[in-house]
Amino acid sequence: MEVGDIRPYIYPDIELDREEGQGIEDLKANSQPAIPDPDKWLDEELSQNILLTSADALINWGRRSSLWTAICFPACCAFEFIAANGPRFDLARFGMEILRASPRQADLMITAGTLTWKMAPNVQRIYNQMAEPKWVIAMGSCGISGGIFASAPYAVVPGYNHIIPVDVYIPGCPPRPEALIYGIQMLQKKIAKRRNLTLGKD
Amino acid sequence: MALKTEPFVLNMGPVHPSTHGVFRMRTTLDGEVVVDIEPIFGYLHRGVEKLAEQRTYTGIIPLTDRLDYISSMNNNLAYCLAVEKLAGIKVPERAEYLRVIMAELQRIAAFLIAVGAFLNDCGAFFTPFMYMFREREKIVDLLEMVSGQRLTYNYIRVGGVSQDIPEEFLPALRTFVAQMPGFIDEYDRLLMQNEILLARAKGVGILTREQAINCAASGPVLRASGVKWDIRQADPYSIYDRFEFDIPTGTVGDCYDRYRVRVAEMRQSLRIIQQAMTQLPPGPVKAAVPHLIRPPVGEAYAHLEAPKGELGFYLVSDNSIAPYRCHIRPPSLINLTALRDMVRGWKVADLIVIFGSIDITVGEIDR
Amino acid sequence: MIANYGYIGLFLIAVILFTLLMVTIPIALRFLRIVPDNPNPVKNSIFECGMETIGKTWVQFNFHYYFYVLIFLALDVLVIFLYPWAVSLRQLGISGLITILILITIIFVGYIYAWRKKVLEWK
Amino acid sequence: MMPVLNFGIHHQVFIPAVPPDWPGGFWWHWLFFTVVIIAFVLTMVMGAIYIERRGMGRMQSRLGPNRTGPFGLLQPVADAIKVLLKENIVPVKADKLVHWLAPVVAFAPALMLFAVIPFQDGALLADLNIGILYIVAISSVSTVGIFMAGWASSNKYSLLGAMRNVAAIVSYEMPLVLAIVGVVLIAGSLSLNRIVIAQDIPFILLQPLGFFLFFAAGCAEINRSPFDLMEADSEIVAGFHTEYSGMKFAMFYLVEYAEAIAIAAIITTLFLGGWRGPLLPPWLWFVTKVMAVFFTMVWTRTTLPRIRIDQLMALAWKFLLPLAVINLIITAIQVLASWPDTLPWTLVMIIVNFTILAVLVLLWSKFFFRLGWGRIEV
Amino acid sequence: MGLAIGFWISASVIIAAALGVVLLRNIFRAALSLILCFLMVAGIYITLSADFLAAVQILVYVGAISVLIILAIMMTREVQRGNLSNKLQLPAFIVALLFLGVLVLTVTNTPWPITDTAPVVPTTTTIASRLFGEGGFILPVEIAAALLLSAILGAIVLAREK
Amino acid sequence: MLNNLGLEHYLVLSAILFAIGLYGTLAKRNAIIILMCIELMLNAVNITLVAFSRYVTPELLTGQIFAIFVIIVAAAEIAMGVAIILAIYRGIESIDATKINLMKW
Amino acid sequence: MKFERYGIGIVKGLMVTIMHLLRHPTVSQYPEQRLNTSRRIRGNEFIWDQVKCTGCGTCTKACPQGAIEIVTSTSQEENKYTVDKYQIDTGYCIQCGLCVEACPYEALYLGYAYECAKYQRGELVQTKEMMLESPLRKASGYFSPKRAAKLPKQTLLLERITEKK
Ligand code: SF4
Ligand code: SF4
Ligand code: SF4
Repeated sequence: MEVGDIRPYIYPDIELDREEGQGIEDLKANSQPAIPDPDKWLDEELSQNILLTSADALINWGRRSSLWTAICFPACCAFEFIAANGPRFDLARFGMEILRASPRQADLMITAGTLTWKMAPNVQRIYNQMAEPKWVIAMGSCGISGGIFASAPYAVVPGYNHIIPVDVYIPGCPPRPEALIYGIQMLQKKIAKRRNLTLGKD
Repeated sequence: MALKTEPFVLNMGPVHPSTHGVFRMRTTLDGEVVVDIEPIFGYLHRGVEKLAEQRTYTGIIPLTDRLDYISSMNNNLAYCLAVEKLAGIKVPERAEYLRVIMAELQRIAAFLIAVGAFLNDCGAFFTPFMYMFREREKIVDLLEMVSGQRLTYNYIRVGGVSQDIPEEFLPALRTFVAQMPGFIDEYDRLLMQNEILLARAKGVGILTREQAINCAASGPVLRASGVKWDIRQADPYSIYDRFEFDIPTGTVGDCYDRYRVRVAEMRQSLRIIQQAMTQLPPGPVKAAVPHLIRPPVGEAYAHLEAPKGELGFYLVSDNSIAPYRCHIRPPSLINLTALRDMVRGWKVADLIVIFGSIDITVGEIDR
Repeated sequence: MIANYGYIGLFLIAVILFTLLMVTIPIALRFLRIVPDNPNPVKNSIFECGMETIGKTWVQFNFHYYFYVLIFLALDVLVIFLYPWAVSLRQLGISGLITILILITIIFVGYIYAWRKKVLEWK
Repeated sequence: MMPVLNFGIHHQVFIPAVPPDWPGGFWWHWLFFTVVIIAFVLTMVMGAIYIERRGMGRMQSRLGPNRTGPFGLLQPVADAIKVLLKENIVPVKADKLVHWLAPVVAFAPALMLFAVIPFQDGALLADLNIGILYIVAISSVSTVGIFMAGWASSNKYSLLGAMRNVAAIVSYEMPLVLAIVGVVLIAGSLSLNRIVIAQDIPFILLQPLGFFLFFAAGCAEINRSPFDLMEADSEIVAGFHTEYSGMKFAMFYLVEYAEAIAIAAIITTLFLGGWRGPLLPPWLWFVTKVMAVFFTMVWTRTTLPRIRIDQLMALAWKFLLPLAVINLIITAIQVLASWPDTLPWTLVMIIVNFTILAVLVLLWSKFFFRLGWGRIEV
Repeated sequence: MGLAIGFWISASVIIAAALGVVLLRNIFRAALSLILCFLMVAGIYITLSADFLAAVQILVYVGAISVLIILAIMMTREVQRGNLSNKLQLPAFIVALLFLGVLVLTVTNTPWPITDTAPVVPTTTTIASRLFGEGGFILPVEIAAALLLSAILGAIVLAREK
Repeated sequence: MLNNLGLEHYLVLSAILFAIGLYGTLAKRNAIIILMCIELMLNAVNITLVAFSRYVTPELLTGQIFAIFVIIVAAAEIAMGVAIILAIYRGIESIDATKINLMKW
Repeated sequence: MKFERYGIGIVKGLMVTIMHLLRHPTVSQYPEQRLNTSRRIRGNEFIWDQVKCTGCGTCTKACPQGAIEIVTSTSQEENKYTVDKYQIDTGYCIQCGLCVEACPYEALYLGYAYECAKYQRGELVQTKEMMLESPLRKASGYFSPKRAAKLPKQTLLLERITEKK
């Protein structure tokens, strides 16, 4: 088809860009302290050693055996994630090969890569749009602390835990696929401890 | 058609399965047809050039690893070439050969990913990608053997390479070089003549010779348009003038040509590795370089043929331990400038394919 | 014969009940707090690659589809005749074949016209 | 047959092809088959998901799920539990009622298709004497469900996916329907059970072209690769169910596989001789054939790239449809010549038909329609 | 009995859905309501033992016509504006009501020549022989096809770019 | 009442359907809704035809064959109708029946 | 008449995939079958030799990240530094190995382990006590050929596919 000059359709969006920029600035101002790790309860649980009901066990089994991953692959760590999905390490063995492009259908966000402030609102938005229950694995030093780029604080978020709560931290730059699988197994252990039937309690 | 449909704006990315990271395209669509796109950068701007000004010359090498993270070795090499030019360091013979071997291995790995991701964008349900990843794992194994990391090698250093290769490296490399052509043939059988792939890629996203030259494209994108331009031969750096290899070129400049050129280059890289392996001399692998390099005041530009095109490092020194300015010429960014002309008037599906065929890495674009 | 349709009708009701049941189980479980339910404005907004949507979401569509549906409509009507014809072709014999050939020809004139006028092409 | 519920009209002398009363009276028959069909579809879908993930894994030189339960057999169960207990999100901007109803409307037709498919001689819910027409009609309803989903989400990706789906279904309905007519011509009946009974040799041999057309068009109708445009991951995120989560998403997932199983079952019934086969019990033959057909779909999905929307339409309109009509006419002539009577003639006709298939496909791709360039050339 | 139940269910759904078509504010929902109405008319056909016709009803109305209507809705961007009435609302209502009254009166007061003969099943072969057989409707069939052809050609000419 | 399903039932149903369609055709402004209402009326006619076929001439099926022709006409009508709507829409960017005024167009 | 583009390509591709179905998969099942990593692996933890370290601080200076925190005090009698605090934030470190290369006394090694995922961000910081070498915490052979020679040979995918299980 003949495409004429249709610039006008796009460029009124300067306003839009300005709005986005404002959103980024706001987020930056609001998220300086890190979100505390959300698993204080885990220690209590572990120390009290409460036996889970069988229904809980079943639910947890289902949830931990089919963790579908949301797409959030900003940078280099993504390739180790793909390698883990790939033919040599094969995350599919744990039923995890399904990548859902839509966060509505995903359970786990593996933050494979550097998070910049420009990207932060999007990642936060995607995290917010994921249906619960949802988990986050911070992969790589960039995900944990900003890693090699942490000393460029004007651009890089010093760790995903400033934006979204993180369940498991996997150090490495990038972590080996085995390390990632180990982290995922830690997450599975954590899920297995979860209590779901909270009727009666809060 | 005559009925005026109102184009609507759709965000592709930053979190989209096939934008190769966090690239965002604000596309204007008319139904399925792409009317216009506006690439939006900066979702991975990590301030590499700025960071480089705060680090020592050695400390920058890890940063270059993370620029185009699927061809780290080439980035390391380009940077080291620039520093060596700046400081006038002579590299030992054996190190040069090792550098060539590593760079070519990395090139194969990068092309494997490029081709795999391209085929994946065409909709081949991960299969070619998986096969190519399998072969990439083998290369990664080799590179891990010498450097200890799987992705960010930090291996090539100013004045040579960081360590000599272990003794089991060469036999493994030999096996690899012997096996690899068989696998490349297998990929060819898998999809090269597939009717659907031909329909999807042939004649799609044509970048003519003139256009390609005008927008300073380089690498396979340029060569697919029929320009025989490869810095390894046009301006031989390191020891590339000692090897014999061809420069595969395309004719039309469409997505299919870019795909074919990449596959053909893998074979050429294997040829280079073969030659380098047999000629590999003994000797030291690193020149005597002071721990903190202080190059004389001046500037230097070194470029090489990275998998994606011409990768250049421009360094300005003020005789301190950190560069005064470090500028990077990323091939992906320059190649990407052709995108808008290539996709307008095509369908959404073609947009993805064309985008995949350019083969970008966002880390390099945004830096 | 009618009994068969009785089966079908009842089956339809059963299937719809089953489906509704499947869709409503999570709602029931939500009261047991097994299924979480924490809506927030961002979660309930629209997903578009992590960005806010630009412009209207119910967009107007291009019109090429219309021609396909048009020809589909004509051919669909052809099917009304084809099936009874196919079942009893053996009884109808040659004359039936000729009738249907004429029919197909007539409809296909439209089809070929569309092909020639390039409305089957999607530019 | 015990007429518990008399439908007020005396039964005509039409003899049903099969004893519809083998599990007992009307209500028992209905109950039995309702339960059997729903259970069958659900288990087959689970099996299909398992086969797809394992098979695809192995074809990609991976393993596929093998941790959850023995050999990973419980993987679909785990998925089901998880998805069932996932939060349900309805976007504020969405049309809520339609958003809720869409999975129901999409799922019901997929299940309804199985009502007329014989699992064994006479073992079917209702032996309609317009069986095939019923299938064709019902399968066109599921478009509505998918379109509802796409529209109600008020998401551009969903809408794009839904429009693609409508376009694809509309285009491929015709080759599909015309390919069936060939079978009907030979069998002389619309009842699926009759058609199976008529298959002394599987119709794939008598109707190779019809089989080819039906397989391609069927794959396109249910959006299996290489025609899986409407949920093309790499293009439009997740297509029409981008905004669906939890159980409602699971319904669409189910529909996708249930329809694949349905198409496989229809192919089995129409072309592969349905439940007929030596040695094994008929229902086992049926299940085996269905799974074999499904495996072929997985196989093609693993290998082939995705086709583009205009190429998809062009393939339907300019390649499959004319061939379907030609096939129809040729079959009609052959039937009028009443050939498939004696064995040697049948053999001759099989060879003739395969030759026709090869010649037609070659000729057509040579002169009229070429799928092989970026833009379709005609 | 079963027939009667079927009839009453279908009839009530038909009327509700038809009312939905005219009353629902959202055009897309009105179209969905129309589809429901079509489906239920197929049910009515089945109670009249016209099984072939029921299948055709679903095939053509639900499969094709409703798709066309939905496409028309999608292409004209009038969804937002809703399903409005014009100024003639009240007169139209009165006319429709009067018409309904007259029809119902006529229908109930006319002695219809009802036969007790059982309906023909299966209908497909009978329809085939009536349509294509000796003394059948061959000519009307061809004319119908020609009508359809002219409709297609006209539609293409109308809708195509000038 | 449940058991005596007669011709009248069908005819009354069809009359109601027709009346609803008629009301919609007269009172609605959106041309697409008007088309939909016309379809409703055609369906009402079809019900009548099939009902007569069932109760008056059950062995000939003439009514059913007529119904088939009505369906064909309906298909042709909707095809043309949508084409006209699109053509009008192209001209005046609206499909409001009250605004369609051909003399000014 | 050339028979390309009549489905031949598709059939070839289909053959490739079906042959893979019969081929042995290349998967190593991680938790049970572990790959031997490279002898020079730069693992995600550090091994620090309390005896050899003189507290010179070269590693800190070499680290491009500044991930190493070292606090020393001079003890008069032995005329050397004692290391009071030596900690590395492994969540911040990028495993570049430059510190190991720089250490003039071979007192710092990268670990051989990579399974270092933690539930808490704070646990990622490795202190002096945690970095000591033990049989469970082996050091990798990065920049130390002596240690490398003792480590197991790397498993190569290259060889596994040829030997076949
Ligand atoms: S942690 Fe390292 S490998 Fe991972 S994204 Fe950051 S820089 Fe890249
Ligand atoms: S490995 Fe690199 S980043 Fe980590 S402490 Fe050593 S020098 Fe610093
Ligand atoms: S460089 Fe070595 S000796 Fe010096 S402080 Fe660091 S670890 Fe200790």
